[in-house]
Amino acid sequence: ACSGGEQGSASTDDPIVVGISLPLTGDFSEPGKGVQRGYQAWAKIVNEKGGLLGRPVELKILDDQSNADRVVSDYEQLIGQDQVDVVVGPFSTRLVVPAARVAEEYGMLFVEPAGAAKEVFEQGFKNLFYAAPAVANDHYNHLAEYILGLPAGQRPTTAAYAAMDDPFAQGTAYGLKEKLEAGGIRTVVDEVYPPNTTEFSGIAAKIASSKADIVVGGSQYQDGVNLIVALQQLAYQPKLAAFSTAPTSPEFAAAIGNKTEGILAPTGYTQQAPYPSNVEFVEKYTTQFGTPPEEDEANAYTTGQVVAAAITAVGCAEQGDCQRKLIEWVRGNTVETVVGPLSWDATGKPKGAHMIQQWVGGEIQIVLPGDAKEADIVYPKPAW
Amino acid sequence: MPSASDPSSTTTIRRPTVTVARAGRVVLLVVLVAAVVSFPSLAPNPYILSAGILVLNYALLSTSWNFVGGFTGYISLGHGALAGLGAYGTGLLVTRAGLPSFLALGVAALVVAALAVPIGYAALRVRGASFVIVSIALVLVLLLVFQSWASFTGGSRGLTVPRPFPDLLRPEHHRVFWFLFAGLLALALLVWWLIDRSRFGLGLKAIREDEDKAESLGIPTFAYKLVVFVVSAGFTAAAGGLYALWFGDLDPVFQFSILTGSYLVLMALLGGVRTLFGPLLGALVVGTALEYFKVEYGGTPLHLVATGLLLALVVLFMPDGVLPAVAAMLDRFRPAQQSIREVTAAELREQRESGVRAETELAATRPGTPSTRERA
Amino acid sequence: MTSGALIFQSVVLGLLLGGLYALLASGLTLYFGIMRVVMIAHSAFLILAAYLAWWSHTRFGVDPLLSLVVTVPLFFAAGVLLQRGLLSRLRPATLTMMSVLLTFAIAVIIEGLLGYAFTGTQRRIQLGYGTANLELFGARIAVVKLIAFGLAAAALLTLYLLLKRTTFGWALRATIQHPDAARLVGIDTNRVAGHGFGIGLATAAVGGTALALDTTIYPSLHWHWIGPLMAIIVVGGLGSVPGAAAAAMVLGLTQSLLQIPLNTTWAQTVFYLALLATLAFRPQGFFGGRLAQRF
Amino acid sequence: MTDQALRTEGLTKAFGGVVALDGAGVAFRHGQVNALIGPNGSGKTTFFNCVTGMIRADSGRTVYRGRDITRATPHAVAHAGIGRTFQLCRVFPRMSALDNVLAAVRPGGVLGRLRGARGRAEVDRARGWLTRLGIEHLVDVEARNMSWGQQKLLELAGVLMSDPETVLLDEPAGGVNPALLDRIGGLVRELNAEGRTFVIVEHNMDLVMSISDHIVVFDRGRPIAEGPPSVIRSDERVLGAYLGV
Amino acid sequence: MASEIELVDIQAGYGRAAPVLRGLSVAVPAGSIVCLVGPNGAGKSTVLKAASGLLKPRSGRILVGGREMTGQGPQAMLAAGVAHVLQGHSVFREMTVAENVLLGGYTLRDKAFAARRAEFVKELFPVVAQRWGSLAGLLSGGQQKQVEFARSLMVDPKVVLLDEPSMGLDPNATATVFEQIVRMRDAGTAVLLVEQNARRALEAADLGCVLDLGRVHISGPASELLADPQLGELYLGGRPAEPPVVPKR
Ligand SMILES: Nc1ncnc2c1ncn2[C@@H]1O[C@H](COP(=O)(O)OP(=O)(O)OP(=O)(O)O)[C@@H](O)[C@H]1O
Ligand SMILES: Nc1ncnc2c1ncn2[C@@H]1O[C@H](COP(=O)(O)OP(=O)(O)OP(=O)(O)O)[C@@H](O)[C@H]1O
Ligand SMILES: [Mg+2]
Ligand SMILES: [Mg+2]
Repeated sequence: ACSGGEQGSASTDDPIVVGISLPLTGDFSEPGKGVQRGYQAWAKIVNEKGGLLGRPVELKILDDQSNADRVVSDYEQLIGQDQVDVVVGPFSTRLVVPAARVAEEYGMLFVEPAGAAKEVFEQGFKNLFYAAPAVANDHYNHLAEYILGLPAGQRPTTAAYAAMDDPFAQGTAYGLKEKLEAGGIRTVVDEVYPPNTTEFSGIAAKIASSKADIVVGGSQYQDGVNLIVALQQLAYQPKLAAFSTAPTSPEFAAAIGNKTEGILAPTGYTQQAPYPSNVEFVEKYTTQFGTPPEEDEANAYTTGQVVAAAITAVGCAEQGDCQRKLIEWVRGNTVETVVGPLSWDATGKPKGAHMIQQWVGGEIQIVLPGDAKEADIVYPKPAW
Repeated sequence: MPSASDPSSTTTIRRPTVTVARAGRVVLLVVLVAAVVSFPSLAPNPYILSAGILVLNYALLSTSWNFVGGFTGYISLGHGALAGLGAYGTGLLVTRAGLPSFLALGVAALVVAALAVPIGYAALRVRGASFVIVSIALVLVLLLVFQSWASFTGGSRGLTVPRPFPDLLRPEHHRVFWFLFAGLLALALLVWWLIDRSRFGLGLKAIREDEDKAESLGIPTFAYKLVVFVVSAGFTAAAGGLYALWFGDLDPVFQFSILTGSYLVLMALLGGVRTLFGPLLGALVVGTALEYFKVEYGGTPLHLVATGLLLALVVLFMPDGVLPAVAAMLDRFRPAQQSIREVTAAELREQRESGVRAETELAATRPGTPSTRERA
Repeated sequence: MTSGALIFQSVVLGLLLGGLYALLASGLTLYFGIMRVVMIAHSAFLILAAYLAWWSHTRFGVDPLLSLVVTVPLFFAAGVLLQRGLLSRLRPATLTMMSVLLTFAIAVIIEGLLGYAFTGTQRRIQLGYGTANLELFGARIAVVKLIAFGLAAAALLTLYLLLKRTTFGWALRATIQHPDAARLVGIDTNRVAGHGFGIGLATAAVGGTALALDTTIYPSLHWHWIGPLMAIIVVGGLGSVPGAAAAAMVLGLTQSLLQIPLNTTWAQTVFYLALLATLAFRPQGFFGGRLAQRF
Repeated sequence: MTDQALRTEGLTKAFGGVVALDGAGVAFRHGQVNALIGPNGSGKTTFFNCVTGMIRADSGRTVYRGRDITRATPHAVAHAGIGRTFQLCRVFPRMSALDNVLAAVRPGGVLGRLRGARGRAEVDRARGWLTRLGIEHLVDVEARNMSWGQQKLLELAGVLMSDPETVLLDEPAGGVNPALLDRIGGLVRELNAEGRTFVIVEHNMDLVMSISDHIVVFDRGRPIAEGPPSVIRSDERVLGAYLGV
Repeated sequence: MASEIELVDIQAGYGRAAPVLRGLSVAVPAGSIVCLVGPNGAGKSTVLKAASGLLKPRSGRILVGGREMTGQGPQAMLAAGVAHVLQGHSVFREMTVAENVLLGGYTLRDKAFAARRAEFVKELFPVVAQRWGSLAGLLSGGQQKQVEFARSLMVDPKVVLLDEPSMGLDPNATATVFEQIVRMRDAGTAVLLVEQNARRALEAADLGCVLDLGRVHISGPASELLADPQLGELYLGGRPAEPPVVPKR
């Protein structure tokens, strides 16, 4: 078999082929498509500026059908058969780990947009870097700080948690739970539900009857919506309600009948972020796709930015020894991205934190941390 | 001493086509073995080799499935779960009990085989549709358990199985596993073949046709079913375990999936459940087709539609599988089968009587002769 | 610290849920009890109906209940076609087994086509009265759930009367039990079997609409329904419509109550435990379903 | 004692309200051709089903050659030496006639089960049975493609192949051509001469009267008369209950 | 006398296999019983299946009451007045005896007539009345046959095709069945009867046909066939002389 190292430095007009496997169909297809758009936007913007090292960037995207077997054989194909120059990560923690292993065994750099659960960084990967500000468990850090900082009279005393059984979603809720419990806020409901749950009235009944002061959902999109509707059907009114992912989606308000008032959510990205590359990204993305980018798109774009920075700095992009240099560079440097400057620890974990947004007056706005806020946090939350 | 209960009076007619067919089969076998042995060196890159391993894995699984499905006619959509148990068993034994990889694989296969006794004991009590439903339920319930019992199985965080050969480069690793899978497949085929030609096998087929009748003929149907289910579970679990060692990452959602189970059925059915190499052929076709659909319709869920159509076509037009369909096609060129007698009752009578006369001349009383009705 | 209110609330929710289960399981029972077909695709059709309700609502603003006027006849016709065009081609001897695979294929095809047409995005009908609720002795009942329950009850009753009180019901049962004899007494077996299947599918149309009122839907959602529904029809005694309905209510209620001490995942295992118990103690089902067995 | 092949005591079986067997106590002697006759629904088939373990009696005992087989499973009963045919004729539909007969071969022990199913000796024996029952031309025909009578004969061939010591036949004559029936009658006598015991349920009185040594008459789930053909032929109760005079 | 049903030069068979019927012709005049006898597998049931439209003949013609009915299905045949009782067991096992019997009158528009017929068959076969509400599949073999025959009596056909109606019946029921066959004949119905209880059947029949190898071997008046010693030995069983054990009612 021919191996990649032999080809030497490619000629200047040879494109740099970036191999990606994405869940374009199956359970993760919705975010998968978002990630795809982010990558596409990145390739387009890079190529408009003359490519990398003077070579155009070409994406080779395979569909892994949201299936771990497939994701592995996809990367196997990309690296072994298609001889792509670099690979970047797929979507969902479940797919990131097996994919990263293939990349590692072929010695490839592996920057990924979606493996946010802390377990990803416990596997001992030396080539993996998560291109976002923080891992799931740290998403609510600012909120925890805020709650625990409230004066004793206002501070909530009980909390209810409901999390999807998914490393990412659960990670967000449990990150907050850990900190609040340490701060003395009692957990009265702690529910974990399987990813395919659609019937939430039972969980909602438990939460409502516990009369918890705050409710925290470790959710993806659909389950978050269902849980909120089920809670509203039971006329439950908490003082604070935080859900991951769902509230930041553009369809969210309509989905729950516009009863959004006061709902909180963490986010790693906002279109309003002042970083220079973000202004360019939002503008060009919007012209390309007609709508502004969301978090998934931004994460993919960030991934592209990290890889581009490494290739430009090291001056090569092919399989073989070059990959080792790329990995070393990423480990030792900070990259300016649409989500701000990113750097990583030895396990590939980013060293940042998420912002907290809240629905205020029918619009979602950043309320935490104080230096980035667009509006003041409303607490206790008005009735929904 | 000739007696009435020993009616072997006719001579067996041996057909010349039998030997031709046998020779053909030997040639086929040699070609097959040669192809399997040379594939790793022919594969242009590790990806092709890994794709080949996936097909072998499918072939192994659907051959294992065919122990139950082919012989007894019990259609299990739950074999994916047995493979998942084998995989998790192997993984857990390596990570939690610290057993060496292949010892863990063997132990896991045995444990699953042992577990198959109570599972089979419950599931095999019901026939037909209920069994299918139970087999589906097996997958779903194991999925729930392996997902919820996170402290032991890792839950939705998955389980990472350490490599048995940490020093091998990935292409080498694939090559080793290719031969391991091929070896296990050969073993499964051998056992299937042995059962197929045995009295045990004939008993199983009788169960497939009419269970109560088989029972009344003295076939301990429940024990037979259970034994073959356990054998099937053992092979399936071994396949799952081998896969775990090769693949490395286990996730309950993918290990306990009805879709996997149904792929196995599709493969076996396509190739022909009553034939030794049916599932193997089916795995080759379906494995390739799945890959092709993915390339052709990647990015849209139409690959699902294509898979569904393939299954529907097989069920509708080739319910016995490709191999039997081909055999039937060849049969078309032979004279049509006669179920109606060629001789009238009168001629038959004559034949019989002349036969008797001839035999009496040889002074050999043969059964079939009307005996005088006298009582001791 | 389980409060009485929570238990009462759970009972109410469980009964409402059980009603929906009962309707969905009754269709499955119909196929099996009368035609010996294990219809894996039933829940896929359910999701299809839910999608149609959602689509007509978002596209034309039609209330989901109104979409029944179209989906019920449509599904009936689809059922007739399915039976006449596909299932009737299977050999009687292997009908049960092969129908599992054939309908499995249909389920996968529907899932693929739904994904193609509407993408994998989760959808939910946004109704003005989506979060409206009534109070009953301290328990809260969502209006949509009440409507769904009403639909289920009405459909079940119609089905029961149709099967027990009309000659059509007789002809349907005769057809599957001995097709040749049925033809010899003058039954148009093709037509009857087709209509039977059509009715089963029509229940999926009603069920799907009821479902769409109060949950999110996505193309692969049908897998989620298969397990509980299959368990229900076995527990209820394969082939018995009242049995399935009873089992559905009991299991729905149990599931809802079990969610109080356990979490959702473990509460779901009630279906499989009930299935196991059925196999162990009464393979013919707990609520009827007596198949003639003679040697 | 050994003289008695099959004996039942107080065998009772009720299906809902229908009492199919009502304390039936019957004894069949070893080495005889016995007949069991009675009107439709008098419990003859149910008797067979209980004896062979296919259904469980509500109460009563079954003893075969001194062994209690009341709770034995059907295959255990078969192993004890009782073979049976079914009134509703059961064959393996998608197996050839030859395989149908071969499936009845008693495998000896675990190793015997792993032996090849198509041994030369077995195949010859199987063909022999098919020949004797006049269906040798059907060896390779699948059973589902046979006429009613052919299936009936095939089933008989299968049971005889399994070489039972006692044979229970449920309406062997039903649908069988009378000319062939004469031969079957002869066959039964021959096999009986070798020491095999028969219990035959049959409505064909010509056959019953001509081949049996002992006749038991059932009515409403219990024997009402028994004896040799000559006695039964003129028994008042039999004439009333069964022969309809 | 015109034939009520006539099969002319029929070739028929199953699947792709060689034909079972090889150019067979039978005619049944109105008001007479034609009895088909022959060895197992001769093709007797196949003749009836062809006549009732269950099996489409490969060639040949079928006339009912002089009308061309070749290639028609069972529904059309029934409408033309042809009823068929299958060999073996064909009750609807998971339906009650009542439902079974009443389904026999499925095509009847006149509900009052159906009710009268139902009363009539209940009287004829006591077991039908006794077990009216129980599932037919749970009856004994002979009882099921009685239900089947009762079912066929629900309509008043022009032609009945009976495939071994006495199989498995006790002497009482056999007598009832034969009585009814004769009564139907006397009422002008054409009866095509297949029986292995050949002597008994031929005694009742007007004409007899011996079938072998899918052809009519010999046909003629039933009494002549009965008297032929060679035929007797080959097809009817060997003991014509023994007096019947079962006294006729
Ligand atoms: N599984 C069953 N469920 C309910 N009733 C049954 C069952 N089996 C038999 N019976 C009833 O028991 C009685 C005896 O039936 P059985 O079959 O033993 O009669 P039989 O003597 O064999 O009659 P035949 O001569 O008609 O074959 C019948 O009334 C029958 O309806
Ligand atoms: N479904 C079938 N498929 C193929 N061949 C069949 C089928 N049914 C019957 N045959 C064959 O056709 C021939 C005639 O069968 P048929 O049933 O007409 O015989 P029959 O005269 O009624 O015999 P019997 O007295 O045993 O009922 C037989 O040789 C049989 O093997
Ligand atoms: Mg009987
Ligand atoms: Mg016949």
